[in-house]
Amino acid sequence: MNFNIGIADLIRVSPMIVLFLASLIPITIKVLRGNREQSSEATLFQGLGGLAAAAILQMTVYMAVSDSPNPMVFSNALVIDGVSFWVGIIALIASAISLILMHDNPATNGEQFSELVFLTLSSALGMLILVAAADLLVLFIGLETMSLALYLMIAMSHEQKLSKEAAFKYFILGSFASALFLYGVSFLFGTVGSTYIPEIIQHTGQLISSNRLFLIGIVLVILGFCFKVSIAPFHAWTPDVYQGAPTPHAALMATAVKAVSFAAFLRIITTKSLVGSENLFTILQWLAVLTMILGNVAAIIQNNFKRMLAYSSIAHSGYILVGIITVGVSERTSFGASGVIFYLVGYSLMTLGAFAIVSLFEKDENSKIQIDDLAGYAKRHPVMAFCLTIFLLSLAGVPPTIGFFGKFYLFTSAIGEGLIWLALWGVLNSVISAYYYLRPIVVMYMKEGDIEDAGSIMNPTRVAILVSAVFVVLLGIFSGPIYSIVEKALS
Amino acid sequence: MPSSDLFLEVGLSHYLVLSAILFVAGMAGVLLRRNAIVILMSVELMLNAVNLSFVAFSHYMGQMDGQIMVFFVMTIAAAEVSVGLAILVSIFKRYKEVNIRFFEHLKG
Amino acid sequence: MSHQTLMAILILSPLVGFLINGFRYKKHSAELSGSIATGAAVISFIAALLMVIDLIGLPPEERKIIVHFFDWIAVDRLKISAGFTIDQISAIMVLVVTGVGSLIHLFSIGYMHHDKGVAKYFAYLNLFLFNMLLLVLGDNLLVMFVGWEGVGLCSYLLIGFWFTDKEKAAAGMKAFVTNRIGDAAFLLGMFVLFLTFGTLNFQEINHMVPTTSELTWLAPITLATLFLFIGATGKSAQIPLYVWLPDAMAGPTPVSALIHAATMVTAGVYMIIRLNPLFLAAPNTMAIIAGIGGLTAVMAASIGMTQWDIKKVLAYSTVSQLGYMFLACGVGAFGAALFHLMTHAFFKALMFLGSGSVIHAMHEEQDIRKMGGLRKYLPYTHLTFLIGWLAIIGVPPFAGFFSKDEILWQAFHSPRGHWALWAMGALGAVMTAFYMTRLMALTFWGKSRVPKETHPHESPWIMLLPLIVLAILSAVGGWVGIPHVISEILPGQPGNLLETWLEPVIKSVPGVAEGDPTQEWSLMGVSVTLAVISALLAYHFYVRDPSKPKKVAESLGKFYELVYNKYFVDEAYFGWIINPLVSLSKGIWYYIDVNFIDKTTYVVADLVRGGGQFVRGVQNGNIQQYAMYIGLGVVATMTYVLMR
Amino acid sequence: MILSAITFLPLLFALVVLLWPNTKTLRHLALGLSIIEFLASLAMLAHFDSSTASLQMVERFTWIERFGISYFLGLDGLSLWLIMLTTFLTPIVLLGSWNSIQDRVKGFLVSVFVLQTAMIGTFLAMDAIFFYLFWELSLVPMYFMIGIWGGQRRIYATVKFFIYTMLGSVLMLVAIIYLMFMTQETLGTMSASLLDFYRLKIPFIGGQFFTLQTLLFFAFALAFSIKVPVFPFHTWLPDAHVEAPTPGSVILAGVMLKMGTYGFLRWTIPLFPEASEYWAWLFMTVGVIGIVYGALVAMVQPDIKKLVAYSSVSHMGYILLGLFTFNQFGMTGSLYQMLNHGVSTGALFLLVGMIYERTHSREISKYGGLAGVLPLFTIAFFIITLSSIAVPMTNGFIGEFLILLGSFKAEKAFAYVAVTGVVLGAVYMLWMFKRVFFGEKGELVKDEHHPLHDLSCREICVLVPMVVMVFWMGLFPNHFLDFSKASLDHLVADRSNYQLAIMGDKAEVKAATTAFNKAEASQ
Repeated sequence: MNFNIGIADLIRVSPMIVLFLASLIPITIKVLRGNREQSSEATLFQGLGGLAAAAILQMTVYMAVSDSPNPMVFSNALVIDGVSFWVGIIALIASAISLILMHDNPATNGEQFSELVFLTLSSALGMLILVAAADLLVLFIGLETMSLALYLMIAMSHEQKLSKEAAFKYFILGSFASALFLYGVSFLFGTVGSTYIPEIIQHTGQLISSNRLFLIGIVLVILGFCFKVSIAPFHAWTPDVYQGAPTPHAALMATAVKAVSFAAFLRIITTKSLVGSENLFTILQWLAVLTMILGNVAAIIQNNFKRMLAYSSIAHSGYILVGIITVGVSERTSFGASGVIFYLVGYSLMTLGAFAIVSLFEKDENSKIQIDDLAGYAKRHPVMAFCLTIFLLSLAGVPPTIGFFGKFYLFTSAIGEGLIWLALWGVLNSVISAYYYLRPIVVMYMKEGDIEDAGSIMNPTRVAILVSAVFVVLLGIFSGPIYSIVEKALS
Repeated sequence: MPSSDLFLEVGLSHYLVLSAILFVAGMAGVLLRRNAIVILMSVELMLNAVNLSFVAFSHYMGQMDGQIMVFFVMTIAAAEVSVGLAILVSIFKRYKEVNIRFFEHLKG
Repeated sequence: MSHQTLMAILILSPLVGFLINGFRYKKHSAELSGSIATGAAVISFIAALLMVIDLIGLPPEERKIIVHFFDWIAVDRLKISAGFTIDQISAIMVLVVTGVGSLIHLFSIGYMHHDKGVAKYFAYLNLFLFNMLLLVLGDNLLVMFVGWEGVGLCSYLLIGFWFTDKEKAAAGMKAFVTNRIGDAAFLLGMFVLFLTFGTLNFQEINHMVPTTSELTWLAPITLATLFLFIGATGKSAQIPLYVWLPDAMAGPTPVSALIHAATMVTAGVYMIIRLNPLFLAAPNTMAIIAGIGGLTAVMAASIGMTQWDIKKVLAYSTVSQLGYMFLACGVGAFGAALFHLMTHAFFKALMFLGSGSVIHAMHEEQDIRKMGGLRKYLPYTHLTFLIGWLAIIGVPPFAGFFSKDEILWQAFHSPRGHWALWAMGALGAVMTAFYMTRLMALTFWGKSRVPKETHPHESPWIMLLPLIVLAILSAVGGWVGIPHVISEILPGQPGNLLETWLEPVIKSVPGVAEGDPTQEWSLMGVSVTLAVISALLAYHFYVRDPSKPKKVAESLGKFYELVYNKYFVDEAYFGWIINPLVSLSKGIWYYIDVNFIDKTTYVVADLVRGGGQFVRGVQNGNIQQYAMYIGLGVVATMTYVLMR
Repeated sequence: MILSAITFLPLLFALVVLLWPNTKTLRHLALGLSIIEFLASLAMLAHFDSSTASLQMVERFTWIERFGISYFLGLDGLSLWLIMLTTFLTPIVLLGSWNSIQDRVKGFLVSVFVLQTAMIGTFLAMDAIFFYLFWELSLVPMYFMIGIWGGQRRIYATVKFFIYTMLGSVLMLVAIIYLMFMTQETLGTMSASLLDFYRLKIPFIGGQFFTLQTLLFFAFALAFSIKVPVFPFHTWLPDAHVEAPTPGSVILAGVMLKMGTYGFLRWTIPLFPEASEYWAWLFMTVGVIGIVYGALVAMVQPDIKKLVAYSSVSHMGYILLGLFTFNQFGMTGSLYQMLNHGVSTGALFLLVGMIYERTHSREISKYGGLAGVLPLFTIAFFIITLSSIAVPMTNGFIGEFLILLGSFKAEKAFAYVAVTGVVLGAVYMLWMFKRVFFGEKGELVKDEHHPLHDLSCREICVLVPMVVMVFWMGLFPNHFLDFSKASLDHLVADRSNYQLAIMGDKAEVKAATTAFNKAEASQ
């Protein structure tokens, strides 16, 4: 192997480097100031600046590299392609919005905000590595970087009880799943002789039907991802952690973490790899169906808004898994994959919006937002209520929002590959989901109450919510070109 | 291969079986023990089982990659443990308790 | 004036009257409202008269004025125009409708003088006239149907005119709904006809009717005519749909005279006459029509003998007389049916108006047990009523004699007739004579049973004038259709004018033979004699020996009860049809809608909720449990995948 | 341009209303805007060429190229009057709700306008996904209308409405996507255009349920059946109607239910000719059941509004029956009945709303003798009642007559049962009329502290157009049907291989006319 680390490689990973350096800024300043927090606005700007710089660099690098014959970095450790770019951007935007929420949320803004920014940016760094990883080991490193930062972020909340428990649960189960994942990696390594993903995929077609060890390995790896994206029955941590974690973190987990995990998932499942094992293909379908149903039926009876969103995010994982399966059986990878990516874009936007609204309500670190608490919100804050309505309708898949088009692309590709029954399950589940997505709307608009949200008139969270809402609708209506761009990027 | 070889000659499968036993033991620890610290240790055991399997594969394939991976895994495991312990300490400060049955407030 | 204009005036004049009075619905002036309405009716009558005069000027075979206004419906082959025809049949009808109608309008001015809703009343009356004209003049079945439903509607409005009385409103609704049953059948009849002939135009249908008769029951023409006849039973109050007519007496009396005696109720008969070639082609239907007609004539007459309400008696009499007309239609004597329709319009309108005059005089009292001896208080009313009485019981040479005799003769003589039909007719005639005499006796003759506080007074001239005109018509109206046997012995008689007039448009029953004059004379003699005897008997009962009826009734026992209670038909309808239907509806609402369909959806919802509860139970907060799910998931997946 | 304008003007109006600063003049503004929309639709009517069955005033732009989805609006005789109905009813609804909606007026007006866009778009969209977009979008404003301004059990009703309708439509979405892939197979490129869907030959085997065409047919039919609503999917309707505020009921009954029947007419029947023909008995049966069932249940309702709602079930049963006769009479009658129902039931709901505003009760038993107190109201109610029970010279008669004639021609048995609806319709309406308007004054009517006032000028303005339409449509149906004749002729004659051409598009016109001529010749 030729370990030539050139300047070109460094340029290609410049977003990560910048992100890393930026993550150090606030905490360094804090140290230099004698362990005194600078103003939280300044910290926020530093963090956002880092994310923005990373995003700009990401874009630049992608523009420059996308046409080059060799998009690899660090001798096949990382790859710069459509998935890494798009999902990376999603992750950065989601991180940025979460950062804004953290700034406005009483559970996160305070003593240790600089550390929080550091962790958030580190987590984002992990995400960038994760989506760009072309090697299972690198992938694992990215995964752990992201996760470890998250564990700490959750544990750092000013809320003392539930967040600790959530962090602990997340940590134990996450490590447990990591071990499973890694065990799978070791088998793959043992059978293929490498952890380089393209090589593994190259062997998949042949090994999956002949070598049991390989099969065990690939199943463990896939299930490891299933844990990260909360596919039932590996979902059990999700509701507890989302509920216990401070809302901005929950938002980050539900969107960025999920998006990058799915992106990494996509890397494993590519062209026709699943066809070799009919049973794996079948059981994944059942897992998808189970996830959708479980997420939706459980969401119906929730009263805690965040927990409801957590279950809904499980259900959405089920929908996305349909897309992943489609990719696995499809000859046209880009068709299904772009559906998945597009869905991730849409899903992240609307979920961020919904969590942002929840965050807006939290008056202090111990706030628990029940759905019924929203009564009368539409009268007090018609604009915000309307934004939440848009997010929820989008989550339910009502046109012309991005949620509808996301589902449309996802299910279209599934139907195109003959997975009609999965599509049917998907659409039927979205009907069930409509029921609980309507509930907050009902409460806001149709019940009397005098709730007041905690935010000031024009705080950054509100701006983020408004922007997300506008994009949820606009990206829905003009989804065609974006989908085409994504698809072009992936092919 | 005659069955006596199974005992006489130590091969890849022996290591793999051992690693599997370790892994399952770690899993059992996670599933069954009540003490949070023991659970943490069980997770570490699982990771070590993985390491063993990496090393074994590496050895029998005559490749160094696996050995390097183990370094990575160990590093990450160390980081994980530190994070885990940090969380546990903060939890202990709050609850004065490390029995995991105590942490069931989030449910439903 | 062109026929188009005349026709427009003829038809629209009442509509204009309706609109004018409709917009001044709050006004109380009977004179003004009544003048507008009567004026509208009279204008119609004049226009009709002008047109009929033109019609007479045409050669007999071409006597037809067709006016086409606009295309109403044009879908595929269905081309319905708003077209109107005056021919020999509708000419008679339109004169009766507008003529008698005008008189009744006039009468109403006096009768409704004190009513607060007088403008509304006249508006309805005009609206009725408009619809009746559509019915009569329409040149196709659908336009006729417009009028057909329209008169039903006006009947509904007028029966329920005093709507604050629940009973009256209910009577109106009963009338409409019963009519609707007939109308539904009428619709089906139209469908069959349209699918058979591809048109609904009377002329075209009558031209296209095959000359051979249909013998099977489900053949299209038989089916169509049967449906149309069911429609007719609704409108013309025949068994089994007659029940609304007696209740319809809840309306103001002039309304009963106009709608429920002279015009609307005869619409069924008119429709059959209009389509006579069609009905002739369906002998089975004809037999049913004759049978139902005869039966109704007898049954209604029998009920009429027992009633105490002056209007109810007249109502049953109307039902019975309509039965005669259907009997005539059924035996193929369409001309006789039309003849009787016309004379009946005269004398029954007269009697109703007369009864109105009585009721007016008695301050809204309708029970004949509380009358008697009114002759001296109401001389003119008595006189005119007397003429009506003579006409209806068939005393020559009053109008009823000729028409009824014609029907009875045809029932016996026609190839489609039967002696049993004649017997029914004759029996009906006997009973008619009885109950009419009874009515006369109890109301006008004998001793006064009028309560002291009531002071009967003769009605004003505006009410008497119509009575007198109608009395004259009842007396001489029958002379246009004097049977051959009589006209032969009368010198200088032009013969049966009506028959000649109708000849081109009425098809005769195939195989009709020349009647035997001796037979005809003897039958005539029998029926008249019987009627006179019956009338004398009634006179004896109710004037000479007032205690007798009670004894007779008692001796009849249960049978009298049965007849007095109108054979319990209303009760049967309520008990066997309406109440079960309401219960059924409540049942399906409760059991199917609320408890089955909705419950099913609830079950699904509960299932989903149950699933949610289950997941909630599984999500018990224990980390090890969660790790277990992961482990189990891994093991299960692995097993399944490795199994292949 | 004109179709886009018709479709999206209301959306623009919604924005205007939203940004309008003065709350006092809000209603006037909205009324004016809705009248502008109506005038615009009149201009559309004036431009309409009634001599052709082709799509007119077509606007077509690529929207999502990848899937062949386009922004595709087109007008023909089938949709023309439904759009006119929508634009006609909206000002009336706004005027009718002048006093009844006091709370959150702005939101209400915005809902109305958004809903109008959604409804018009549903009738005009000729692209499946575009159509679906409007179809689903229409749920949202109606959901809010019922949920915010509704009665006691409004939340239950509105959620039921939303979920039921959505359940139906998602299966349609799957079917649409499937059809899109079929176009890819047969035409080479993927397309969601309805015109391309028409070109598909979808395999059909009679007697089997699990054949492609049958399944697709039912996927579409279910969506439309729930919307119509067809027995046994009708139970959302009474709840939605009873709880909805008057304007909501009017729009729901007047236009939204028509979206279902229009769907049958535009999508189900021409797209799946064999399956429609094969399963016609089923839909005629449920149509007939709807007629009788709706009437019977309406008869025993204690609540006026619920009665009217069930009467809708009955009337919609007629429309369904007519659609599946596949002959000129039935289909023309159905199309006409859609308009009739919009006018008469819409007016009934308005009237019920007016009396509700006065007494705050809809219980029939508490009324009685209204005719003596509110003569004008009684007259209006009576005229609309006549229209509802299809008395000749009113609009209802034309539709009902044609439908019954058509069904008699197609299958006599159904006509025999359906004709009982003529009687039952009179029974339930008149019985209600009797109990409410006749008899002694009921407890609500004789309350001396709150004397009831007869119709105000505003209410008269609301009702007069409806009454005029009742008679206009009853006396001169050709004024309306002439516009739709060509389209209906085309649909009936050429149903087994239905193609729709775009006016002015030469190649397509030629293809369609040859097909049409062939059908003419064979007939």
